Amino acid sequence: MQTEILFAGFGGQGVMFAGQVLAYAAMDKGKQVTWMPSYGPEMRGGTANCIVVIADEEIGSPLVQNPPAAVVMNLPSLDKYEPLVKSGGVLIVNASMVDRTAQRDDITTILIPANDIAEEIGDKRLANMIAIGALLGCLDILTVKDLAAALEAHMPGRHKHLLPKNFEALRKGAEHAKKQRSNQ
Amino acid sequence: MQTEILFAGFGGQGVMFAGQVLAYAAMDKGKQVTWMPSYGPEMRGGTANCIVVIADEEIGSPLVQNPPAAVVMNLPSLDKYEPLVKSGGVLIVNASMVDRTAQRDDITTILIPANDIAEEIGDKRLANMIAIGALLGCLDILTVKDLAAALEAHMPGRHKHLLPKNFEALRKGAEHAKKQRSNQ
Amino acid sequence: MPAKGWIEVNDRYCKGCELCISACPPKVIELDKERLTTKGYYPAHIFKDGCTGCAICALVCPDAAITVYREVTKAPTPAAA
Amino acid sequence: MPAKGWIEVNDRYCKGCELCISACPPKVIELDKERLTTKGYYPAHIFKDGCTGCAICALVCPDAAITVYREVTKAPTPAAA
Amino acid sequence: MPRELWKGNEAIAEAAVRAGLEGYFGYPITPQNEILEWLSQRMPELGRAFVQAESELGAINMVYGAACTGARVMTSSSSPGISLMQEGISYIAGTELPVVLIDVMRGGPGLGNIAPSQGDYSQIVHGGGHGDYHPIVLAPASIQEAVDLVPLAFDLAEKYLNIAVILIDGSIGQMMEPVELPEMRPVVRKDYPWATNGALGRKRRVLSSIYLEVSIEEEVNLRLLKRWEEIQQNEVRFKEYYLDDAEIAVIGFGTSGRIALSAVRAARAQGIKIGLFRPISVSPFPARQIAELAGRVKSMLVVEMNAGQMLKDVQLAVGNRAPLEFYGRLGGVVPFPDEILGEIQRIAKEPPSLGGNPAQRWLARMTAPKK
Amino acid sequence: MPRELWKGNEAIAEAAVRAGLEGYFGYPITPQNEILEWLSQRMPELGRAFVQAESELGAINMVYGAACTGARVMTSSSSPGISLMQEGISYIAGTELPVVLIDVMRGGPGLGNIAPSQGDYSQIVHGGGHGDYHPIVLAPASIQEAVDLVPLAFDLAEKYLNIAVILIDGSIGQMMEPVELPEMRPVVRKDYPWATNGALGRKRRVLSSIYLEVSIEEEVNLRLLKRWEEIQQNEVRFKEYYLDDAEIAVIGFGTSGRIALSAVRAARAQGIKIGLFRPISVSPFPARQIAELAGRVKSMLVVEMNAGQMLKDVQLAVGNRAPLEFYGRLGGVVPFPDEILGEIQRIAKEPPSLGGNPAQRWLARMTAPKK
Amino acid sequence: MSTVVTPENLVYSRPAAFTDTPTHYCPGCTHGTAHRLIAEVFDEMKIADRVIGVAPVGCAVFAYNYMDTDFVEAAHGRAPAMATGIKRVLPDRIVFTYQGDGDLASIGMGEIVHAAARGENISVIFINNAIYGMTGGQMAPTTLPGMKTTSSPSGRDVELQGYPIRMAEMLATLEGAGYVVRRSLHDPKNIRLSKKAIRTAFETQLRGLGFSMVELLSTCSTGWGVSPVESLDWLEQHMIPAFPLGDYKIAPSVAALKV
Amino acid sequence: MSTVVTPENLVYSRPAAFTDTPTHYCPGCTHGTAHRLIAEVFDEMKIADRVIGVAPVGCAVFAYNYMDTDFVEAAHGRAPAMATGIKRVLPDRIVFTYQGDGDLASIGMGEIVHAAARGENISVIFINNAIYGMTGGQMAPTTLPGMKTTSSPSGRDVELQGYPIRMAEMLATLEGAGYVVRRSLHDPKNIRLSKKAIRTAFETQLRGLGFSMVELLSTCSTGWGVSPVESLDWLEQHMIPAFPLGDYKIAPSVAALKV
Ligand SMILES: Cc1ncc(C[n+]2csc(CCOP(=O)(O)OP(=O)(O)O)c2C)c(N)n1
Ligand SMILES: Cc1ncc(C[n+]2csc(CCOP(=O)(O)OP(=O)(O)O)c2C)c(N)n1
Ligand code: SF4
Ligand code: SF4
Ligand code: SF4
Ligand code: SF4
Ligand code: SF4
Ligand code: SF4
Ligand SMILES: [Mg+2]
Ligand SMILES: [Mg+2]
Repeated sequence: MQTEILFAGFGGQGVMFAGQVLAYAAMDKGKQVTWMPSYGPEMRGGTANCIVVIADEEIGSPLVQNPPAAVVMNLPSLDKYEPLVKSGGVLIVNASMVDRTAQRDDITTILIPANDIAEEIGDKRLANMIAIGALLGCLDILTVKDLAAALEAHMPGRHKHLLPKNFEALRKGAEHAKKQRSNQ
Repeated sequence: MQTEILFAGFGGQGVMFAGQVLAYAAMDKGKQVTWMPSYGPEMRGGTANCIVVIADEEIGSPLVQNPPAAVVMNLPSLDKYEPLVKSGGVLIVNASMVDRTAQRDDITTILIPANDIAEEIGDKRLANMIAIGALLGCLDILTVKDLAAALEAHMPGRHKHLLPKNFEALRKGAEHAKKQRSNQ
Repeated sequence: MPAKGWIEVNDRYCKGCELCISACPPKVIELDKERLTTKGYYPAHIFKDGCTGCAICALVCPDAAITVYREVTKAPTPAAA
Repeated sequence: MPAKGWIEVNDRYCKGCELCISACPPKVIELDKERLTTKGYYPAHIFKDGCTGCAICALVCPDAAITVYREVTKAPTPAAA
Repeated sequence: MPRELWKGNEAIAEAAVRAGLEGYFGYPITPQNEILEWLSQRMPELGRAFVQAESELGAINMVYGAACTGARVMTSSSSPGISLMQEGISYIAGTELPVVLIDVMRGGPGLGNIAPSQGDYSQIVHGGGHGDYHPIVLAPASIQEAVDLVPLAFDLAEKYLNIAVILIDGSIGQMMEPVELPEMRPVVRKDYPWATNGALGRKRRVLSSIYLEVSIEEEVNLRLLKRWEEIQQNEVRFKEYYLDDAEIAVIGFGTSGRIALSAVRAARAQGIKIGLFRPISVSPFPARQIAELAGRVKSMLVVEMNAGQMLKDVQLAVGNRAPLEFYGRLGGVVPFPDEILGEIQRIAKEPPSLGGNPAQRWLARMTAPKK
Repeated sequence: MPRELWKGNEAIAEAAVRAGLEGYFGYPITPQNEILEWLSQRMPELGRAFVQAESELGAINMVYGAACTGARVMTSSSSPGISLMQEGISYIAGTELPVVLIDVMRGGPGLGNIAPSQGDYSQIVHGGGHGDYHPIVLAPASIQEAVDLVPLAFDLAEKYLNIAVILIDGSIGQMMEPVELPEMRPVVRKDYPWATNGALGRKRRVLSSIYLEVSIEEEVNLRLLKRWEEIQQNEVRFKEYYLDDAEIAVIGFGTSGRIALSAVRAARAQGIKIGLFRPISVSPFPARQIAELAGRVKSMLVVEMNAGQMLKDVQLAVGNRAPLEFYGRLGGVVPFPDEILGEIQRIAKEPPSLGGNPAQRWLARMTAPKK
Repeated sequence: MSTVVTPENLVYSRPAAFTDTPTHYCPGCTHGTAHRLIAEVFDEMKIADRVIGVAPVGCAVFAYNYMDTDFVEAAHGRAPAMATGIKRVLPDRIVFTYQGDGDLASIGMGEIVHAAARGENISVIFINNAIYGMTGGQMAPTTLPGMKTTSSPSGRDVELQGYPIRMAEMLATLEGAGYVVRRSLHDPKNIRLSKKAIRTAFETQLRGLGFSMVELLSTCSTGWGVSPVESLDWLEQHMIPAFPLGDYKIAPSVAALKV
Repeated sequence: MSTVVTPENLVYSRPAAFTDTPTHYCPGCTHGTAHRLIAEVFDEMKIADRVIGVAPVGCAVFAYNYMDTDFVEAAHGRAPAMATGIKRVLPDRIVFTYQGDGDLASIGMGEIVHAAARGENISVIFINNAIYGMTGGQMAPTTLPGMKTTSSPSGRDVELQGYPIRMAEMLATLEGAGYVVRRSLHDPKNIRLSKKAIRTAFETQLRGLGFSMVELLSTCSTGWGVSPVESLDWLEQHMIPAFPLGDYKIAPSVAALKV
């Protein structure tokens, strides 16, 4: 069993960290995992992305052309990656930063106003956690609990006080996704 | 037909120039020729040598292990090159700088006091020309006349006044060699 | 009486760095938080009267995003000596 | 009275460069044209009296070929103050 | 040691620290900066030597000097920086010193880009510097493998007085994987009989790569070649996947090897009898093993992130034992498993025949006008 | 022009002048100093550019800059200096510029010595710099041939926007032979559509080797490879001697080729049916011709002044069409014809069989205890 | 107010020698300011047509996208050598290099010193931002003592990592240098002085008066970890004391120029 | 007179730290003098046992044959980098480089400047003979204006080939440099001063006071085409005016040393 998840957005939206948290959670559950970033001399205004591969056996390619799951946090990323999601896959879209709906009908799309929910929780940097929560609500690889445990285990000590809000963000994201799916 | 001649001596004894003059003469006679120097960061006190190959057709190796002719201007060169001369070959030894006779009996050896004869002529730098003269006295490749013509054609203008003494040196060397050979 | 001036900020170039804002002597520039440029920046704009057309903003702008205008005032006829 | 000195030149090292000759204050060194070193140089040697053992020759010799000796003279008893 | 998620570059740097690295000298260049940055923190805090050199020339010559003392030393760089090190590498080889070098390859030629590539294979394996010498070159395909090979690289370098290179590309340097790092080994300054570390009573020593007397230089060269023969006998490393009953063998090293693995699995799932041979030591090259393999399979496919640099070594090993095909991506493009799968399917459908030039056929396919 | 006795290095320098050389940038290194020295006189007196650079890095990058303007430019060096130029060479290749480089090889690795050698074959032919690129490499065996190849090198470099290298060794650089130099060609600054020589009214131009977008970098790479294919088709050069009825073929380039010629003649004199194939362009390599030749002869002997660097290219070309033997001398040792004759006699007596590793057999012979 | 916006009233607009490509620099990065000043000088001197620029490897690697002149891209540090090659075969063109502190003062030390020593008739614009911007903020040869960078995480320790190099002072010791000054880009007055210096450098070249270099103190808010506006203050407070502004070498022939 | 030859009367003999190998230098070449002085200083300081020398590529390539200490042979110009590597892993050894003007001031410019800037605790003996001795007398970065060499056959033309570089002056601008002086080897007085400077350089290193360099003006009778004795005069008359002798940088801590 192998799943690949792509995260993409502006630098500063926390997509790299989101991917890493997912990778930690997978590792802690005894899975094989790779986290592969885009890297480059991209200055402000550039987009960033990473791909996480989670598997039961030794992972071959850390990159895939058509991931079955993608989280896109802004419009350029939606434009670029929507066409690439594998048929039957999942696409999480940060509706707060995107003014159009998705175009594919062969994949499950969740539009979630991640920034707005994050502001509600009281920390706008949490949009990435909300998006991951939504992702987990649609994928059977890991649970929100696994993610929360990974956050707890790997977040540097000085940030530990932020954990409760992170948990809340994950939960809200997952709930939102479930609700939206059941409406579809 | 191909002949190889080795010239060896101290830096400053004019062995490189001697080889070059021979090469010029060969070229002017329409022969194929190569002149190959030893080269290196040799400081004062080092030895220098060059090998001239004269042939009728395109020359392969510009180096040979056992030249049929050698001109050695000092003792270290005699020690080093005497054993290498091809059986039946010719060895010209500058007797002014060497206090022993040659050891091989399968080659023709000419002992010629080149420095002394040069001083007689009045220019001690001419030892090399005397040695070449001796060489030509023993080899049938080129004549003293050919050499003289080459000197005349290729010596830089400002040195032209030295020509007569050079001619004399060549001649004396050749005579000496002939005499010595007829005595052998 | 200060010269009357005006600036135009080109969204294509402006990156919202605020150098012009901090350098403008009469402090008539601010970031326009209502708009995002295509690169995702809040661009600078002039938001109140008082621009003298001194061009200091343009001088400090690293992105050559600013065009400056100043009303051509006739030089006052020199007082009789 | 000048100190009495002497030098020895080691043929193994001397290259006949003449730097010692030109530096020696009393000019007591010359090249020995009678001999050639194994490397083919005429070595320097002391050829007349007058060496003071000042060691200037050794100081300038690039090949550390020179050994210098100077007679140890008792320091004259200082004149009573 | 528990597994932790590590970035490739940082894991390699920490593995070197734990292997007893005594001195690191390097110059920033993407995509290997994290090695230098990690060590800029770790080495001084452990009281070991770290210098950000003025350039790659400085770095390789600092490593050269430090290696002369018998210390365990390393430098790292990426393609253009490696080119600048070629003179120094040749000197180190000529002086017979143990040095570890990490090359995190990027797209070229020239300034190129910083994307993953395998375009340095030839300059690393076949001697980008002057003269005859052979570095030991280990090409891991995962971060764990890289971490395991780092101490080995030091050990081999010191055993054979040879340069040992860890050859990876930007993707291995930049990605993260769970890794178990080795325990910290103590630093032991070995008392080599050749090290120039101050005479302190013993006879003085000299280390140099100059041999003006050509016969002696030839002897040195022959000694290096004999040693290289020994290395070729003892130090070949590789990994095989699904080759037992394979009719097609894919050969790829490092990242292209692991991407090929995905393609091989997908092909197996489609019933194609295929396996993967992944050289770990690309120098010494597993020529004998590949030759044997060639005798067992119907065809072979070499996959690289360059224009077929390792392909030549495979061709030399295979001769005409099996037909060969090639697939490469260039200039920083990383192939997807699907592309390789496509090649596999093509080969499975129309088995290639012996002969011809696989790189030429590939180039024709790559540059054929798109339909 | 009448024949004159010329020293190789000086003849090459003068040939470049007559070929319209507009700028030379170099740094002293034995055994190629006479090239720089000759041009230090000639270029200024003709009002052309000459700079003794601060280093080989400076030199190759000066040449790089000057080439950008469309001027006919050249540098020269010897092995360690060539290693230092590898980054620049890769940049020039990536920027697709015409540059001529003379490499007068000496013994290595490392500081080595200044004696003649062919130890740079791999670094020159197979890319000592990073990334995929191929220089055109011409290896003359005599001074006349060198002089004739110099203008050709410029023409090819400019035709294909490629680096062209004249690869010789110290002996060709230092020896004298009668030479007929070409007439002086006028300097013509071509108006290339890519040259950055100041816009002067036209649209500005940029020359660079950076392509951050990997797909574009891949296109550049593919373009270079296509062009290389064209060069391989059009620009192979070689010379054959006594091959018509030969049963043994000797292959050697440059000085080892001409030494082999003497051995071949001596062997013919002994009735051995033998000939010589001498690649003149070692890159593009005359692989097809050698493959054909392999089909005609009973065995082949490769001779080099290195440990078998060209041998690999021969092996690739020959496959198992003919048994191969190798003879090399290393580190500045120049083989005598007699040694090669000995090898020929050995082969003539006991014809080798297919397979095995010729370099390994050679090494065993070289290091066998002397009886 | 926009009645003022008429062609006659135009006081400042983007220089003609600037292309219309937005730069890739971070917001507030004074690399942009330096570029603009160079373009303005080209406009004033009407020389863009004859200029060949040499871009460095560093954040300014794409400088060639922004100035409307011929351009080449050098290897890291080798811009002065490349410029030498160009100038020697095209002596009547205007050749300049644009280099960062890593490029010019670290890996390219040999090339810049020798270009200056040769009195190579080129102009060098040297952007000293005390850091390696492009590669992610490592220590530069000009990094200040105690300054934290990604390769001096505890602050530059002068005992282990040495002292900042003052290039203008160093190159001023060379006879071949005609014009060597240091300016700063942190405020309007200094920006004006910088421009004047850039102009003088190109005038020096135009008249064949030898090597010219303008060292410009420049910000790197990303590398320094402060906001663009703060970076100006940081420059003034920390960099200027370590790198005093001033004229380090003005050959008499250059001093005689009226700019 | 040879009665004077007794052990008690011995005033000067070959230093112990000198091997008994005759040098390969040309007659009168003051490379030999410099070697001898270094060996004498090792004897005086009793440090030969702890010294690791770094030989250059240049006429002094075989320096390691003559001084009785551990030695390594660097690539052309890279001796300071190699010395840095050694010193960093063996900080309690005495590490020095011995370099010619081509080696140090041309190809090795980057390495020497950065070793000085880092305040690398090594000593550098820099032999300035205004020429490339080893490769046959080409122009060096220190070749005098108008001076003929094999690569400036009409004399160094400063317009095309630039001006000599004064390394001591240049390196003195660097904070990391503890001791930088220029001396000459052309007469007894200056040879004595040279030795004292060499001693001070090694004392500087021994006490960890930073980078030290002694530039020594040296003859090359072969390259200059004059006799050994004439070369001393040539040095005095031509080189000293271009390369003034003196102390260019003496850090206060070094000034406090009593040598
Ligand atoms: C040979 C080589 N070494 C290293 C690099 C990586 N590199 C690119 S830019 C740079 C330094 C940039 O710093 P600086 O010159 O100060 O320019 P800035 O980005 O600060 O403007 C380095 C080390 C390279 N491209 N090539
Ligand atoms: C990379 C490289 N480039 C060039 C050379 C050739 N080379 C050897 S010594 C030397 C210069 C010697 O001059 P200098 O350093 O002044 O020493 P000197 O012989 O005058 O004492 C050169 C250019 C080399 N060995 N390696
Ligand atoms: S022109 Fe002067 S006053 Fe007007 S906005 Fe710009 S800085 Fe302010
Ligand atoms: S200085 Fe320029 S880029 Fe910065 S905010 Fe003002 S207009 Fe925008
Ligand atoms: S100075 Fe030394 S080498 Fe020179 S002549 Fe005198 S003793 Fe001999
Ligand atoms: S010791 Fe003094 S006096 Fe005696 S030979 Fe030497 S220099 Fe002359
Ligand atoms: S990293 Fe620094 S120097 Fe580079 S663009 Fe950003 S602010 Fe400017
Ligand atoms: S060439 Fe010059 S520097 Fe070299 S040994 Fe001879 S005199 Fe000394
Ligand atoms: Mg910088
Ligand atoms: Mg010198």
